[in-house]
Amino acid sequence: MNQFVNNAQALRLHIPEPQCRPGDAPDFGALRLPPAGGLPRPGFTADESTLRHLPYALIRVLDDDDAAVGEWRPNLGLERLCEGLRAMMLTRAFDEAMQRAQRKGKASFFIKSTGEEAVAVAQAYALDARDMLFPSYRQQGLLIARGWPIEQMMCQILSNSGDQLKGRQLPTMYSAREAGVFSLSGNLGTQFPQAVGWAMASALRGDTRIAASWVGDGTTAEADFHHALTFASVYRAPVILNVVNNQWAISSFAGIAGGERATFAARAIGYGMAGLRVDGNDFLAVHAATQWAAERARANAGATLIELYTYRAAAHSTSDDPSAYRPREEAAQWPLGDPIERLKRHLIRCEAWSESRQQALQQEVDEQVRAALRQAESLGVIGDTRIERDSLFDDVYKTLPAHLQAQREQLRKEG
Amino acid sequence: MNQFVNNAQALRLHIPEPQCRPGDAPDFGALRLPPAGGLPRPGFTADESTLRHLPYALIRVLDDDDAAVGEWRPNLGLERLCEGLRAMMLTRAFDEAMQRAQRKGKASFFIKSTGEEAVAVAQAYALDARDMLFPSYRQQGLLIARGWPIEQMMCQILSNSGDQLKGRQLPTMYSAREAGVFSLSGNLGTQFPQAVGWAMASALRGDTRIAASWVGDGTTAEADFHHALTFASVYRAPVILNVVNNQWAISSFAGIAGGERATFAARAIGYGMAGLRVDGNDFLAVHAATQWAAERARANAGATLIELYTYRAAAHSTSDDPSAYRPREEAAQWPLGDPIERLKRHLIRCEAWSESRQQALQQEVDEQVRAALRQAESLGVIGDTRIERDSLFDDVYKTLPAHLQAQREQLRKEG
Amino acid sequence: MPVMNMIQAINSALDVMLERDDDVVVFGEDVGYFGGVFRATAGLQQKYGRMRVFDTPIAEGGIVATAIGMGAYGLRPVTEIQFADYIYPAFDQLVSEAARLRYRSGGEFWAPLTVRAPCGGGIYGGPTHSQSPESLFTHVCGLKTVIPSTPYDAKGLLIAAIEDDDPVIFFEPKRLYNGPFDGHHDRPVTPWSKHAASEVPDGHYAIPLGKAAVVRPGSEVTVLAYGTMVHVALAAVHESGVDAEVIDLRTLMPLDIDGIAASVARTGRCVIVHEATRTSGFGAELMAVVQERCFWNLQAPIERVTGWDVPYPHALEWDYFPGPDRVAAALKRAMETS
Amino acid sequence: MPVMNMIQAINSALDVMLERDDDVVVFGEDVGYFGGVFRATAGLQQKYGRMRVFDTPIAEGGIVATAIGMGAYGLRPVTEIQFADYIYPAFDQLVSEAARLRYRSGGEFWAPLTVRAPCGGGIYGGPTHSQSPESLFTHVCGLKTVIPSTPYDAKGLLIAAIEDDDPVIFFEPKRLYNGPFDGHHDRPVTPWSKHAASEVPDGHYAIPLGKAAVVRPGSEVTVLAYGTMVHVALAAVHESGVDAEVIDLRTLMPLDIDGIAASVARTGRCVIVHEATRTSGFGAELMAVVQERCFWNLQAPIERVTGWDVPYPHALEWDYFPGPDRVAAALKRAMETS
Ligand SMILES: Cc1ncc(C[n+]2csc(CCOP(=O)(O)OP(=O)(O)O)c2C)c(N)n1
Ligand SMILES: Cc1ncc(C[n+]2csc(CCOP(=O)(O)OP(=O)(O)O)c2C)c(N)n1
Ligand SMILES: [Mg+2]
Ligand SMILES: [Mg+2]
Repeated sequence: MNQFVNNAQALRLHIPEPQCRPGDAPDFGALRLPPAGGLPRPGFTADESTLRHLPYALIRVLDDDDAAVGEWRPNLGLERLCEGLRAMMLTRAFDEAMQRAQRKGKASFFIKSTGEEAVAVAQAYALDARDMLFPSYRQQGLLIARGWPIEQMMCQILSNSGDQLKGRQLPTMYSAREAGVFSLSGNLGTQFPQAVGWAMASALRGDTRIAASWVGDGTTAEADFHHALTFASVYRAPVILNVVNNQWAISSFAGIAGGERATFAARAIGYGMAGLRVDGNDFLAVHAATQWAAERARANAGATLIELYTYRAAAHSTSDDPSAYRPREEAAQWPLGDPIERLKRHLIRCEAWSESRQQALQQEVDEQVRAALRQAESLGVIGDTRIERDSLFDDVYKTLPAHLQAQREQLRKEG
Repeated sequence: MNQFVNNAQALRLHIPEPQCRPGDAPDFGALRLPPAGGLPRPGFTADESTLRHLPYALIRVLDDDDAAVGEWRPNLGLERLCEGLRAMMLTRAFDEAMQRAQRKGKASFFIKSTGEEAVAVAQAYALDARDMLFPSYRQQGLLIARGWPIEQMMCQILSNSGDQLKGRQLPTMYSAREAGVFSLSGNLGTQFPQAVGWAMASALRGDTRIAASWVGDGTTAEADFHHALTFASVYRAPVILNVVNNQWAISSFAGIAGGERATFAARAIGYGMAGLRVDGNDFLAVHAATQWAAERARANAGATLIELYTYRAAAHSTSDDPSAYRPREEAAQWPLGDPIERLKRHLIRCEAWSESRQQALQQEVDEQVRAALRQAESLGVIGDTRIERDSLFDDVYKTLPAHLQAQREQLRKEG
Repeated sequence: MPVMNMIQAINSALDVMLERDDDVVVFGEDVGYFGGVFRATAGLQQKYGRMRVFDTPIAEGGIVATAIGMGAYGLRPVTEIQFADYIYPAFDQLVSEAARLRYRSGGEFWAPLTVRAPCGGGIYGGPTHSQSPESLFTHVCGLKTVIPSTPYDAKGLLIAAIEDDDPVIFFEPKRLYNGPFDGHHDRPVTPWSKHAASEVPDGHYAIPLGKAAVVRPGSEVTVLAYGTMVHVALAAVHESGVDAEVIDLRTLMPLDIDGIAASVARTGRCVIVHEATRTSGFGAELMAVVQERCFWNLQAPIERVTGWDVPYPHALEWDYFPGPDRVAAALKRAMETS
Repeated sequence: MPVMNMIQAINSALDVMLERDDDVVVFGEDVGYFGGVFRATAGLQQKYGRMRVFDTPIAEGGIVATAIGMGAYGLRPVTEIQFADYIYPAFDQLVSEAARLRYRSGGEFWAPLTVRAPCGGGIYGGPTHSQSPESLFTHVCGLKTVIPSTPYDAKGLLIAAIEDDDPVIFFEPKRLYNGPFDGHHDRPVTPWSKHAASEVPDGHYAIPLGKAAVVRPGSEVTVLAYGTMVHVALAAVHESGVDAEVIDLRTLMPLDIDGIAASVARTGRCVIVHEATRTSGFGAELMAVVQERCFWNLQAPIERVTGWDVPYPHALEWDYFPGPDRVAAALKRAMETS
């Protein structure tokens, strides 16, 4: 019935492999980085069919001379930029301190966001304080930029009696309803479609608040990513869906998630959704892209997928040693630099900042972190958490059912 | 810290709604159908970046005068086209007969493919007989085109003692290893990433066989769709992933699956995969698109997503009555016509066919179906299936474990 | 009092809640314009509009995930999974997210959602339209699991589920939609109108989650059942002439342990019936609870009558189904030994 | 004989099978170049190449689905789910597809895959790195479920699982990777090298699925345990001075019912121990089976010692964990009553 293909060539499976492994010299030569400022900024209600080039472009505002250039340059006062610099530095100081605390055995685990501080801080700045955030574990900068007390975050990490989550969650899995930050999950990606649901509810109600959520490059492969984009597209939900492409997912490079064949922003196209790709280490560009997406959402023009192109400069977590799978020097050679350094240089260029103010600020945030940590540690650390044992049974349900009452009794008796 | 947006407009949720509902006159005026023949056919190894317009185009070969035109015109002999016509007509006759059998209580359930016969038959013809197929429940034409005995399919549908699946599956959930057709699942979409896994295995082995799979427009929303595209893209698996966009998913129109905002073929773009959109009622166009994708896969140039643009002319299944949610006359007015009619007219135009041969063929396939059904019914029908009760316990595991032996004993005893 | 079948009672519960509480939204595959493949949401979109009752993409995981987000916003989502067999794509969102949200956030957020799903077989649905996966959900702390057996209970329990601030999985035995099916598939169908529990008030009422109902008092043996099997058990009891106490559990989690234990303590014998496959089915937990609480009262081994440990087979579904004869055999065994 | 910890034993099983059988492929998140976050696949990609051992996208559902497809082709895939807590996104593919493929296709196709997943707590992993979801899988007919407790068993059972033509879920108690943890978290860690079962042959051997092991013979009470809890139970028995028979189930499905029943028939008492939450945990099925088979032998209620019905809490994990004291209390209760 059917013909048989003769002399067909043998099939081959392609297994993606990063360019450099430990022992190799880092090489970002293949990265094609467009210059800053060249990309036009469409109106935020522009039809999706006119936006399909954006996922292949890269929104950049800070040029090689640290000047802010082009149509995407956000309308941000220098004072606000200085605040942003401070929030990023506080985030980094916080990360350093908590990593040290973990090494000393005071916390079981920690995750740094080093090199990615602009993502969280500039995005928080571009959103309204009442907008709802559904982050992953690497956007602690959102909480810090929103002014959530770092002591509170530290108590969560130390899992102590000051932790309003009662020591239940793995360190870094914050929850801060008051700050408009949803409870983090240890399961990758699950919060992405939840954010869409929240935004759908806000729109159902004729509210004005939008939602934003974050996943990593690796997490885009999860089902939740697809569900989020589908529902956001179908119902035109007022949500910003962010993919933080920091090049790595633990030991897997972005190619294992599909990054070899397309950008992550390009996923938007198939859902008829706006997709932006932005230099994630450029505070101004991140702010600009986020603001554009927020305006689009607020105008009922639909969701935007933003790929934040950055680099995970630190280990995946305190359980990880990246020198086992990538060249040690790769982080330092990331062509898009360090977000704090770049914003600092821009501010200095604008004569709104100086190296000495930078040093003073560094001392200030370090001291703030030290003081907060002292405070937090006084409420307990892992292994000596001072959390009421009975609390184990609370909050499984709104009220304690009979079988859990019985189990609580048993624990009290048997220890 | 953050500004509050003032005077923001109230958000609105968008709930997609089809243009016409029962009582409305069908209206396909908004459909923009490009003329046949105008679309260039790229080389099958063309780089994905040169193919991104294709998901927004529509591959059409048969023009309004039933002539085959343009670069996508496949190299198919007239004899083979006549065979294709026969396979489509046999499929339709089979569907009619089995629907009648169901109405008479001989089967518990049935699903027709009316109007979509070109999808299955032309795609089967464009593939090698050894390629592996992972269909959904609406591609019975694949089995018929591959020459799988319709008696065998009928026994499955009647759930009788001739069913090699031992009456276990819902009607239409065929399995035909010998014909290279994978066991169908009642769960939508699950077979899509399985097909990718099969193709990955074939490539791992340096085999020459490729895989193909089918889902409906509605099913694209399932996680499995995303997993299939992700894995196919990452490993460049030799697979053809087909979306049969027949406009409806039971009572939901394609807009509820995302079809309002983009074509389903456009999903390919975000995965860096080739995406084709084809007139699913044009036998020649379907064949051409499938052949292009098969050549691409065989050349190790990666997977292709094909959207087959068609219309579900019948009810979703024997459990469904579409007049409850769409105008009764919609099917008849589908602007892309009927695949059997169109191929017949083309063959007549080519002087390879005639109305009288058509009538004779109709009688022939009807008689073939009647004879097969008589044969199949002699082996039992639902309610009187003549299947060994003991067989209930076989094939849960390769060998019967002790607890199932005990349960079999109990059934024998207690009835 | 209006007479309703189970579908009408469920529709009425949704209607009442959509009317009373602006936070209630109803969505799922085909539930909008069409009103659901089993017609449970018929007329509701027409009455409350597309913003309250709407169709979704075919993505059970996405349905539950967005419902969780809506719940976090402050709505009270009621979602339909078209068949319980298709709840697995939503399993992660239910187990890892909905069930644990209140706990992990120290009470800051919760997921007040109701997930309706038709379950059970006996309609020639084959392996993928017949399953009873309730036991899986009872193992997941943070979830509640409900299965009604009559129109009256279905409405009252569904209203309670919707009003509950914890996530509730609400299984609807689809074989009971149109009548109190007693397992005799070869006999004419009895409609609900002949059954007392088809008298269903039009307005609002709630049946508390966690309370079982004694549907037939008796002294010789306690039969624990839920959903379709309540009616099968009643038929078996009737036919075997045993003076059994039949308890309809109604809610599996939280379970009415005290009610169960009190009955078994009295009767000294216990037969458990469910349609789901046996191994690690909810019957196992019931057996465990009964023997923990009533060990010294038991005069015979606890029996369980269940579906076999095989996928629900299409043609042989009545050989899979634990019908009245199998229940009667178990009752007999329980009564013989002492 | 080489001395191995459990990770090395698992690595050795994979090595042996990759060497012996070209159809074996190993894949999952971070398992390729890096060798897995627990190092179970360390060195294997380097030895067998990227076509045999490779990284996957972070999509547990996609991993299992492609494994099913590869199995249908004729390969024998061995996949890793990084933590058992992340197996739920693959639940549908496991339950609806892998488990039922052979049945629904009348034996035409099957899914000879092995899904490895580290399970259990005690490493401060919090609610999402500590779960023991084994009970869920034992309810799914068509799947086999295995949990080893020593390096020797881990290797032999993993080889048997890979060679098995049915889908096998292979849970690895991560707290046992480096030593036979007995539940005394405040005492120094014992390494595997001090334990006899760390002597693991280099080559091929298989331990049949479905056979339990008596790890301590005894006459007064039967203790049923698996995974980490085998060592906790042994410690509790040792400390309480009861002459208990401790049975390591090793395979939960198929279950060695005869072995269990023979022991309980002899001892007349039974204590069941698992780390998973209690309600509908596998202890419920064990209780059911024991009371079905040994009702007339039982001299005291069967006890179960389990995790509480709460998510695994981070800071309070040792209050959740059913340690030796709780097991000892149950042993005492079982011995007191008669
Ligand atoms: C469902 C699920 N699967 C696997 C994991 C284990 N895991 C934790 S983080 C991680 C990598 C995530 O990478 P990416 O999404 O790129 O985020 P990044 O860590 O780079 O910010 C993995 C695999 C998990 N937490 N949840
Ligand atoms: C996982 C799952 N969810 C829901 C269903 C119920 N269902 C069966 S067919 C169908 C509609 C599918 O529509 P589409 O994918 O467009 O395919 P078509 O029927 O149009 O060929 C639905 C919702 C199912 N079978 N499986
Ligand atoms: Mg990453
Ligand atoms: Mg369709």
